[in-house]
Amino acid sequence: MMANGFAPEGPINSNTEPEGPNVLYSTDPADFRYMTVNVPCQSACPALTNIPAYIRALYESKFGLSYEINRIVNLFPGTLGRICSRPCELKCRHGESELGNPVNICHIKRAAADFRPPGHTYLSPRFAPSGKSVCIVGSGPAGLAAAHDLAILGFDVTIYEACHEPGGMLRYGIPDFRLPRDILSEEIQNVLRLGISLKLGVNVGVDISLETLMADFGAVLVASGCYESMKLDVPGENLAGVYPGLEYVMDVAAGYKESIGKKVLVTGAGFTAFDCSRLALRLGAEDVSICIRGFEEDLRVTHDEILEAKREGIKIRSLSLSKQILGSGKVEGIEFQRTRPIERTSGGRRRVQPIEGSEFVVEADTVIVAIGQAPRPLKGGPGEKNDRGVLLADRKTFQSSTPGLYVTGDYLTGPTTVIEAIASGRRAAERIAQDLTGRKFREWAVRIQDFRITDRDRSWDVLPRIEMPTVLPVKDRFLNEEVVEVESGYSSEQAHEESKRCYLCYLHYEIDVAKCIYCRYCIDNAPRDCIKLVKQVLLDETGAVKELVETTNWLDVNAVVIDNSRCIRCGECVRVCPVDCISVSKVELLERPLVQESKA
Amino acid sequence: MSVKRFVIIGNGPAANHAAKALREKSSESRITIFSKDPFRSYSAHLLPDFIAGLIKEEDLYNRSYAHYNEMDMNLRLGQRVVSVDFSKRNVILDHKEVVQFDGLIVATGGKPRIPEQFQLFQDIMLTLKTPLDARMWVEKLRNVESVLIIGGDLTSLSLTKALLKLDKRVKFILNEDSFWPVPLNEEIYRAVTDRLEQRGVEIVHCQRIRRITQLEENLLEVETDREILETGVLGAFFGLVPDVGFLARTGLDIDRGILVDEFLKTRFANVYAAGDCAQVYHPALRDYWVSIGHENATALGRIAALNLAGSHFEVRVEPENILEVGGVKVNTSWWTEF
Amino acid sequence: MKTPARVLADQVNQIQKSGRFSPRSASLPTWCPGCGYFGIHQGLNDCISSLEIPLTQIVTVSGIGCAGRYPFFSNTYGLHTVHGRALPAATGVKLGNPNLTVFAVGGDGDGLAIGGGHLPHIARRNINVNYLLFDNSIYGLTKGQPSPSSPMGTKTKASPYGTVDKPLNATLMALAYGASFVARLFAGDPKGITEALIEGVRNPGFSIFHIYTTCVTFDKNFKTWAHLKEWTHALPQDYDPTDLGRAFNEVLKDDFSLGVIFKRDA
Amino acid sequence: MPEVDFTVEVCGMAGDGTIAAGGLINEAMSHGGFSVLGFDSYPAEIRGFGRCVTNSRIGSNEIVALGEKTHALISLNDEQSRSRTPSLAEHSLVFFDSNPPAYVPEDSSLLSVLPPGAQVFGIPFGALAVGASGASRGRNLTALGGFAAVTGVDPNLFRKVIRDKFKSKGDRLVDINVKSFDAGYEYALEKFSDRLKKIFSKIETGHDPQKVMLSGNQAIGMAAIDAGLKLYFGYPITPATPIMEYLAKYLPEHGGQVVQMEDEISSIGAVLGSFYAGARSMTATSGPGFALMTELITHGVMAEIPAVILDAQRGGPATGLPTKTEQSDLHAAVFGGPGDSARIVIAPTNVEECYHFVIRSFQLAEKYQTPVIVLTDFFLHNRVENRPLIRATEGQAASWNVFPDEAFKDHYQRYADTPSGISPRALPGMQGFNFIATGLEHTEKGSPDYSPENHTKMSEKRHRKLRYSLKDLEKPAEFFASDHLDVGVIGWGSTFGSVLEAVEKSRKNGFKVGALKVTSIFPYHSETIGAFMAKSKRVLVPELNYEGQLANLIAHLDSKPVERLNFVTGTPIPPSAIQNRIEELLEVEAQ
Repeated sequence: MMANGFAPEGPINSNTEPEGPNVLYSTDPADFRYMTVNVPCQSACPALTNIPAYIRALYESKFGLSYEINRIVNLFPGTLGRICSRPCELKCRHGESELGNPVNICHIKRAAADFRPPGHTYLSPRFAPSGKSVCIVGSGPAGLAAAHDLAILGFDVTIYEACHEPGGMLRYGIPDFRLPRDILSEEIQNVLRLGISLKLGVNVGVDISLETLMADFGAVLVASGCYESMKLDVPGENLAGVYPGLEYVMDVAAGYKESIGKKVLVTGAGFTAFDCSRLALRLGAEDVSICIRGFEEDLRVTHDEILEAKREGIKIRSLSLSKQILGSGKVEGIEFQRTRPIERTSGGRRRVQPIEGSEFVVEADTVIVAIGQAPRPLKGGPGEKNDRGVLLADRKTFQSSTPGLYVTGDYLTGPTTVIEAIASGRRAAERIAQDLTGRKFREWAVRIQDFRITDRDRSWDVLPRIEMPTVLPVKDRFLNEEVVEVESGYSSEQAHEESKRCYLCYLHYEIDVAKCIYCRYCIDNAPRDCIKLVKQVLLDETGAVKELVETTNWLDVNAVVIDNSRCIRCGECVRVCPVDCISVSKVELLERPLVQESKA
Repeated sequence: MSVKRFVIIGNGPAANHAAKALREKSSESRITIFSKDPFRSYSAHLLPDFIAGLIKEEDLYNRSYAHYNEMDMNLRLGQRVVSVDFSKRNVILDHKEVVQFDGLIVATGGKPRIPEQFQLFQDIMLTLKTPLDARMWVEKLRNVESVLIIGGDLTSLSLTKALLKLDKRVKFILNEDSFWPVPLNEEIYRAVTDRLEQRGVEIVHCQRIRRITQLEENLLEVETDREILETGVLGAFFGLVPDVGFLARTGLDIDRGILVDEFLKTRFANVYAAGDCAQVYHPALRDYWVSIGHENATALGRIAALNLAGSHFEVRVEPENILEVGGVKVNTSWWTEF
Repeated sequence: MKTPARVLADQVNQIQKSGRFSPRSASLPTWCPGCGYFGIHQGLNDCISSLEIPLTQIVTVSGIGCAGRYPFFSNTYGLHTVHGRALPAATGVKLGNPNLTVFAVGGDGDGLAIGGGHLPHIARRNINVNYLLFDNSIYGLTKGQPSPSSPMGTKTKASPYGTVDKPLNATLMALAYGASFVARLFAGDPKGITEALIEGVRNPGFSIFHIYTTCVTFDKNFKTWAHLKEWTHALPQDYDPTDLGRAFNEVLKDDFSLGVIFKRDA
Repeated sequence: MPEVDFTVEVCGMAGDGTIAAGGLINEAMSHGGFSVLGFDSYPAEIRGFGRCVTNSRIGSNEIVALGEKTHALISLNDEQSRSRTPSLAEHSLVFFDSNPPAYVPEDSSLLSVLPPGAQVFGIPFGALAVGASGASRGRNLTALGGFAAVTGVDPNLFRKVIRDKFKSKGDRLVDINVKSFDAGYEYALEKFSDRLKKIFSKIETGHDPQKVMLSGNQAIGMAAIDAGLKLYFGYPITPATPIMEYLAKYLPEHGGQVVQMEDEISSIGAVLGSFYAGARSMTATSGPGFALMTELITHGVMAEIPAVILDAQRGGPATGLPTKTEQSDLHAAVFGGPGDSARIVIAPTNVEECYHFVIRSFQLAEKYQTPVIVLTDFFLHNRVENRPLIRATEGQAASWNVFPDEAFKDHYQRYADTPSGISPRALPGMQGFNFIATGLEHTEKGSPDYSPENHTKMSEKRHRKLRYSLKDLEKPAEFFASDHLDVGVIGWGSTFGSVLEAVEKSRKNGFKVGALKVTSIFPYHSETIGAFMAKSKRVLVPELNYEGQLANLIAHLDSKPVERLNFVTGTPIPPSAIQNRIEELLEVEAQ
């Protein structure tokens, strides 16, 4: 079982420090709440990647460790370091108001992958074989993530994949100029090496029935993603020259499409629309526009993506709602209607309303409809389905109405991001393992450890964010000989510089109010209003700090308290405290293995 | 009643007329005007005259500091607003000052547009929007003889007039952004090129520009899909875009400009936008329009202010007033000025 | 989290309820952030709170200097006199109304230099005044000149080649002057200050509290927080504070042992 | 060549490095060849709770008074700097930290109170300093960098003075401070490339090697050393402490010694003792300390022991305004203390005179055997000027001791009544001239004697001696002399610079105005002053006190009433205030 070179048992935590008496694991809801508020990047990550830890590892030039800390939860650091939607960066404390710009968390991840030494130091512990088997339908991010976890939890895993290569949307839905295939293949291989068997070219429901699988395996997990392109539902959608977005990208990826018209209109506001547009340019289109109902601000892609697309010459036509696709036989253009924004939905999505009598026409010879995807219906088989024939399941337990049949990933939730799919896959795996064995294998806990002051230098706080270098001038991206990855990656020096910017929010600073003499030396030396004169500390229902009630009235000052949600972990307060009443601890949210209780 | 605090962002014609109207309507209120530029309100249409040496820089400015003191307005020049918090009702300045408001008028006007594909070269291209830009042109023109203009908009045409007066050699690369905001069509293209050529301007025909390289301080090399050109200075004239980047993700509706209703009101109570940064839907155009020009701006500024002060004036603009250059006929009317 | 938020919230609540800070005035002390005087302030406040002396029955008397500001930060009766003259004024207050608890405070400049002549006499008379001598070995308010307790060689702008005078040892002086209660303390140990004060206030005669403290602004070399923390330590376990001879010996051999050095048997 | 008359202020909280920054501006501009007059004010409070302001007026022509309008304000603390905006000139340049550690409400922002024409230069002082040196402490230097770039000061001037200032603290500190400066310089040069003012770069100035940049404090210290001072006794007090600090550093090199005493009482006592023994010594203090000394000063009057006391006046009474300037100790200096105890009081009007008057004070004290009080003030001490300073030779500073003739040996009368009132004074160690100095009224021999005749006689003798000293005291100097004046302005001390500028401007406006500078306060030249008053239709005495202390002293010299202009603002009198008053008086006269 250990033949493939994995360490038999490794520490699950990401620390280089040994476990010792000063280490504590907590499952107190207040501590989880603390992590959510105070380590905002980690809690913004659907997979809960321990971001400060991997950035710190990279700072220490431990590229391999940095990579593995990522890999524990997000499995494909080299891939996600390129194409992740980066919800963490939106929450990075360095991006708060006066502090500058977020740390380039994503690209540091890529640097860890780029510069790690060959070989693997596998950090997750493996569990003894359970003798049970699971079948997974689909080898996309959710399926692979579930397979990975089930394998290390001791299950025999078999994946059925309809395509000829594994990876699902990663391989077929993302163009190679954003994600080189060799990197993807290597990272998929690292998952499969756990002893997972992969059956390619098998279309479940067509080549083999779900019932058969249900009979052969202890459990079946459907993770077949969203491959059904959504339709505009307007006249003319069947004209020649009108393509569904996802199919277009997949066809190009598979090498079926080699040319396109000159004037291309793409409708849609997500990554697929952008991928289609940029692919169109690479296939020879001269004039490409992305048409959206709302504004640029509502686009569901990263800022970099918009910038690069515009650099390549793509235009964005806002406030334009497609009414019909025009043409006789072949597409000739789209008739749009102007829209007007109305109140946002409660979920924050912009809503628009067409304006009466505002129709206008834009000419085109190609139209790509990239407005989203949906799961494909399953033909026959067990389990409750919706009216389209899509298998239904509980979003929390992943269970369908048929015992032993589970659903995860985008198939369950509708289109999301890669990182969400991975998280979903892992959670489903945990659930299946629990259902099959009746035991819990791992639990999330807050690991608390006394810590020394860090070596962060104050001057690091004002380092500018290093943006991802891209291939410029733009024309160099269109050299025909080979695919050019547009983002060229950090140098190791750049990555190291950028890693200095992380505040290391996993450090917790605290004043012992019983020892404090209220001299305010810490406040005097604080870099911002992170230490407060406090009248009262209000708690939320979990018992975590909800609010520090500040006061300027000296008579009301009951305590001097460090607001960890404002703290940038510069360490100045610890250095100056006259009575040594400030302590530092390292707090990390991570999964730890649960040892099975022996019945003595 | 407590004193109202009005904040106006911008110091162009719309902003200044808004301020004036606000003061007329409420003598007690506190009016603060923020301008990111360090200079006073100026007449943009005179910039080419200044470059041509016909007027002095001082003549560009159309309001004295004393004026603001008399009107009891707090004019804050060179202070950039970087964000607005509409829930807390304050504006946040670049230097991290936070200023509360009861009413807000955004009148930031436009800024020169540089299409993304040219942004790499923007440091070596000159634009013309402010007196500072004009000073740079004056400085540059002392040492160069030839000027290449890419794009071509109304400003570039009046600049060309000034350049010809200064005996400079002028080349034009016209593209579809020429005559912004008018879409280019064959007819206009021909009329314009004929006229330009008559005046001794050389028209360069090409599809796209591949590369721009600075060879020496006053020598640039421009590679098009057809040829390689040399020029002393390069002007980029792709029209203006509303200067509203700082309002991104504040909750305002921003497309090209700030979307407002026919009363110039934004989504938020007591927040208005006026002038070149506002975008209003016009039924006859089947499109939103962004106002341009001094006349429009002053009128819009005034309407926004009066509405903020409690009135209910609707913006009524005839299509031909918006696009004065909309048809060939109108087009030649301004063209004859050249 | 070292301290769960619940514990922190409780602690803060308890502080609020305890009235621990009632001896504070409403004015935020003007001492530099980080000043040792905050530790002394904390110690004295805790003493007043725990002895439950009515605040109106307390007079705090001072001279000039950073410590001279003390009465302004104390919610007691206060008397801010001129430079060096705190002890005579305190004598007057105590003799005028023997029911009052009198605290005199002053720095090493005020108490050992300009007012140094007063110390022997108040000790000799054994007036029931509690004198807190804030000894940071520097003139803070005049921005950093050497004080009578600066060690030889102290370099300041006023002594660029180092001082050549021997420093005064206030504890030893107090013993020599016959003070009936002598304690040596450290501003970084507010608890120790409180304990000694409680004992000293109960002493029916003159009590002197010689408190080592810092000037974070003007002393970067000698009585810094780091040094004082390293140097100071408790008196030997078998120490007997009623033995004057032993007290002299202890003070002569060790400059940094802290606690009640001497108290005269009743 | 265009003329420059440019005033720059640096304002911050104590601890921001405000004073250091102002000092560097003065030094740099002085090296650039400009005439500089600078003035700092800082709080008496402990670090961290008060406003510090330095004001530097920089000119291509000689500067005699502080500037009234500020052309550039460098704000190291915006909340404090708000108070500086009323004095901003039109189009003033304002430098401020554009990236403070926290958000700032409008009510405490500097920019919200600037006049509309102010030109703002936002520079992230702190962040640049942190970037350059890892600490935000260098933000004052970053600010200077920005100032230099925008106003066109050669950065090498600043780099030089920064190196000079920090070189004693080691290369590392020099390096990080120059780096902080450069960070600000380069940032501003790039960021404000289109708004650079080149105010100073257009001016060609030659550095006059005789010009030295001196504060009043330094001039006094230098004078004391050049006078061969043996002992300095002192006690820290604002604003006189820097004299002690200066001498503590430099006096030992010249064989002298500084002794920091336990108080002013002991200080003046020691001064008297060492003069008694024949060594030149002095003390410097300010109002409160001076008051403590008065008893011993009168002891010096009575015992006829020389002493040099420098009284750096600050706002009073009592502790008063420790860091504010005032001219309100004149009465105390002349009359303070028990008994008829008049003594010599002289008052310099600028830094150069500080030097010369201190040297002269030793000679007067020695010759007339009485304490000599040099009356200066906070403004004079803390201001810096760069002027040619010709140091006194040994001969010029020589002792004026009047020793007894050998003929009197063995029957020496220490307090012999002579026509001048000067009794030759012996020194301990001189054989055959033993005497006892006492503060009790005494006979010519020195024996206590309280008889009415003796007290009358000796009182008269001591005052005769003082009258006689007038011949060695500088006469009032008339400026723009003329036989007839519409307004004659009499000024003294640090105020005289403002008087001179005001009179000059008034004359440019076509008015017939003159100025009289009085430096000998007591005894004073009543004839010269009286004549000036007589020929002036109106007499104006501007003073920084409430009571009009000089006016009170001289008002009786002419029959017409003396007009007074009194300020107790704690700040120097603006020339325009004097000019306005002059022109008001002229209007009244014209009606």
